[in-house]
Formats: sequence, C-alpha cells, structure tokens
Amino acid sequence: MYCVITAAPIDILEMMQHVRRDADGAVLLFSGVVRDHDGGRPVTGLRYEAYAEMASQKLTGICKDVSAQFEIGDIAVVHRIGELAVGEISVAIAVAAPHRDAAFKASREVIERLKREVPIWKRERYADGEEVWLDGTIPNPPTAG
Amino acid sequence: MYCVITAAPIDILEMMQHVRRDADGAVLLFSGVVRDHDGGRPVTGLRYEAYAEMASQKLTGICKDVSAQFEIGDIAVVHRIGELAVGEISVAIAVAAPHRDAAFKASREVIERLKREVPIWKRERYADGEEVWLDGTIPNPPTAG
Amino acid sequence: MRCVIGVLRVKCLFFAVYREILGTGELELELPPGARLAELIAVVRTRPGADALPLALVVAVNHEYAPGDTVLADGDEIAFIPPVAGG
Amino acid sequence: MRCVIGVLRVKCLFFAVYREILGTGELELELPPGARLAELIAVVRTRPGADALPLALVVAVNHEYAPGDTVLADGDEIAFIPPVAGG
Repeated sequence: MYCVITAAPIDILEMMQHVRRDADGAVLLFSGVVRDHDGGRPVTGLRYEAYAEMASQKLTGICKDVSAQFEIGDIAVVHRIGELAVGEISVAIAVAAPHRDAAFKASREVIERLKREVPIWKRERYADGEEVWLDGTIPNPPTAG
Repeated sequence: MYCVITAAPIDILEMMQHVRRDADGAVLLFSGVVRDHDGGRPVTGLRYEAYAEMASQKLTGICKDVSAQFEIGDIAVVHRIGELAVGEISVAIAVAAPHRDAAFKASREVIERLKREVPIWKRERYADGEEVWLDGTIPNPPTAG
Repeated sequence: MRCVIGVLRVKCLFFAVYREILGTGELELELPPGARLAELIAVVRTRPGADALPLALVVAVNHEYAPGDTVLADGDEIAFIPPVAGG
Repeated sequence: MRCVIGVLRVKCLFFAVYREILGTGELELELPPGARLAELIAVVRTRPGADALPLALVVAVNHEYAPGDTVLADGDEIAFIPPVAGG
C-alpha cells in the first residue's frame, strides 16, 4: 500500500503493477483528470496545493479503513500537486482484489472520502485569465471555532 | 468507441488515451486479470476462446446501450483470447466521463453484461495438469431448443 | 403445385466444450428450403457424440441469438453457444 | 502560589485561500502554557486581513483534525484547513 502526494506526473502502470498480486482477478484504476470546463466556464488548467504530510497520512488512514471494509488486496493512491494542464491526471487510485465487486466499491469509497477529508485544494485557471480557489467541502470533524 | 477481440497483449495506456476527451474529468479502467486460484484450487493459466465477430458486435451493442444509459464520453473494450498466464490482463474496459459517478456505473454495467452475454469461453489449467472449460452463464435470450 | 428447387446450405460453428463434444468446430449442413432453426438443431443432435449436448441450446444466427422458430436462409452462419464465461 | 515558567510556541500553517487572506503561509506564535486551540484561533483572528476568515474554522493539530478545546503543547503544528477540494 502506498499513498503519495507528488509534483511529478503519475505513473499509473507502476501503480497497477504494484497493487496486483497473483490472487487478484480484478484491478481497477480510477483517474481524475483536469477538465476543460467547470459549470459551463472554459478552464485552461488547475493548480493543486496540499498539506502534504497530513494528506498522505489521511489517505493512508482511508486506505486502511477501506481495506478492512472490503475484500481487497492492495491499494495505491497518488495525488498530484502544482500546475496541471487540461488532460493531465490529478489523482489516481489503483485497487486490486480477488473479485471485481470489492474493487469497484473500494475505489469509489476512496475517491469519495478523499474529496471530503483530505487537505488538498485547487485553484482553477479560466480562459479569460481569472484564477479562483474552488469552493470545497468542509471536512466532517467538528470545527475548531 | 472500439470493441476488440485480440490475441495480442492489451495496451491499457492506449485505451485510456483513446477514450479521454478534454471535457472528461474521470477515466476508469477496469482490468480482469488471470488469478492463481479458483474456488481454492491452484490455477496456472487460462485459455480464452471467442466467437470473435459476434463477440465484438455484442460488445459494441453493449457499449452503445451503456453510452445511452449514462452520461459518459467514450468507451473502449478489449478482450484477449488464447493462452494467458497468471497476472496477465484478459479484459480491459476504459470509460471516460465528465463526472466520476457515470464512469463507475458504466464500467460496472459493461463488465456485468459482458459476462452474461458475450460469446467468450475460458478453459482453466490447474497446477495438477488438468484442464476444464469453466461453467458459464447461459445468455438471457430464449434457448433455441 | 409448387416445385421446391435447391437446398438450404448453412454453416454451423461449435465453440469451446461443444467443439470437443462434437469433435469439430465447423460443419456445412443442408436442409430443405424454409427450414427452421429447430430442424437444424435436430439434425445436429443426430451427430456422433451429440447426446452429450445439453437439452437447452443457445444458438446465434448470423451473430444474433435466435429462437428455434427462426426461418433459416441459404448461407446463414449458425453458432452453437455454450454458456459464456468471458471476463 | 505557582510560577508559570516559559511559553508555548506553536507553528501555524495557512493553506490556499487562507494563505492569501493572511498574506503568509506560516506563523510562529507564542501562547501561555496550557493554552487551548480556541485561544490560538482568537490570536490568529487579530492578524491583519483575518476578518475575511470564515466564522467556522477547521484546524488540524499535528495532522489530526482537532476541536477548539484541544490543549496545545510546545512545538505543535497547527494547520488552518480551508474547505478541501482534492480529486
């Protein structure tokens, strides 16, 4: 299992090879990709920022929870930070499992929790030159005041 | 969109690049992989056979249905035939979509229907040398008698 | 009075375990014009080894699953489809 | 009579829009020993620009989300976490 925050392009083949064991019959790879639009507005790129130490720790916790919840083998998550162009992979989740049902459920759970809990932010760059930090999700834990 | 039956190793990177458009925010790649066991029995490999023309036609039909059913972009399915060793990819489904929910649902629907409807068969090779055509699923349409 | 001229020639394909049961992957068979799929299946069931075929057979005519009352045409490709196990 | 000796020194991190609001990504702040997270937040709210921070703040102490009554220790890393938007 590994959970990494990195400024380097994501090597999805390496992730898939890393998670697969001979007992696995399914490998599911989810990739989040930079889109050229958001709510109808043309987007030219994104900048991701993370609280890297906490983000990788949170991701590791999520992966451990999901491994206990579903019958999967190994799992790897990589989230990229820095400037990304349209079409680049911002996040990849590789899950291997003996059977596909668990792989689908685990992958979905990781991306949903990542988006709710992990301290990562994105700034959208629009075609007209404006840049905006995207409205995000307030993590579940009680606010500190 | 493409649906292919092939004896060559599956190029998943090519599939992912093929399906992604700039409007897509998610690319999901499902890979079915040859496992080293089946029902507790050690497996050393599989041989896949297909009625290739009909299989690719059926897959194309499934992909068209799924494209109409969910808000996805493009989709590609490749199923391998011939002798496969443990760890090799037997089937890959790449789905790109503006949003992840549709990608997850479409991918799942394609693999479930593939397993129920598409004329492909597999012969398992066990560690003890025995080989057996696996029990499969009777396709839905009424039997001809 | 009508004269029935010629015969109906179809190609039968047998896959996977059915090929092993019948000892061949392909047969050319002739039937009277207007024959239906069920009649073809009856002919196939007279072949050596065919008693090992299941009672219910799934058959595709020209790549589409077809019911027994399908009227066959000259040149049809008739595939006998064992339970499928792709993925 | 007790003598309180020394101070509590913590590192505050501000990310994304909070960094822009406060004009800095990192601050070293001193508090009396035994201070709680809520007191630190009150101090942060006195900084220039801080009135643009939301009323409810999510804060992590040493990489864990923490409530306002958390007692701080010397050397703690206190991160102010804007609504998250990874993926």
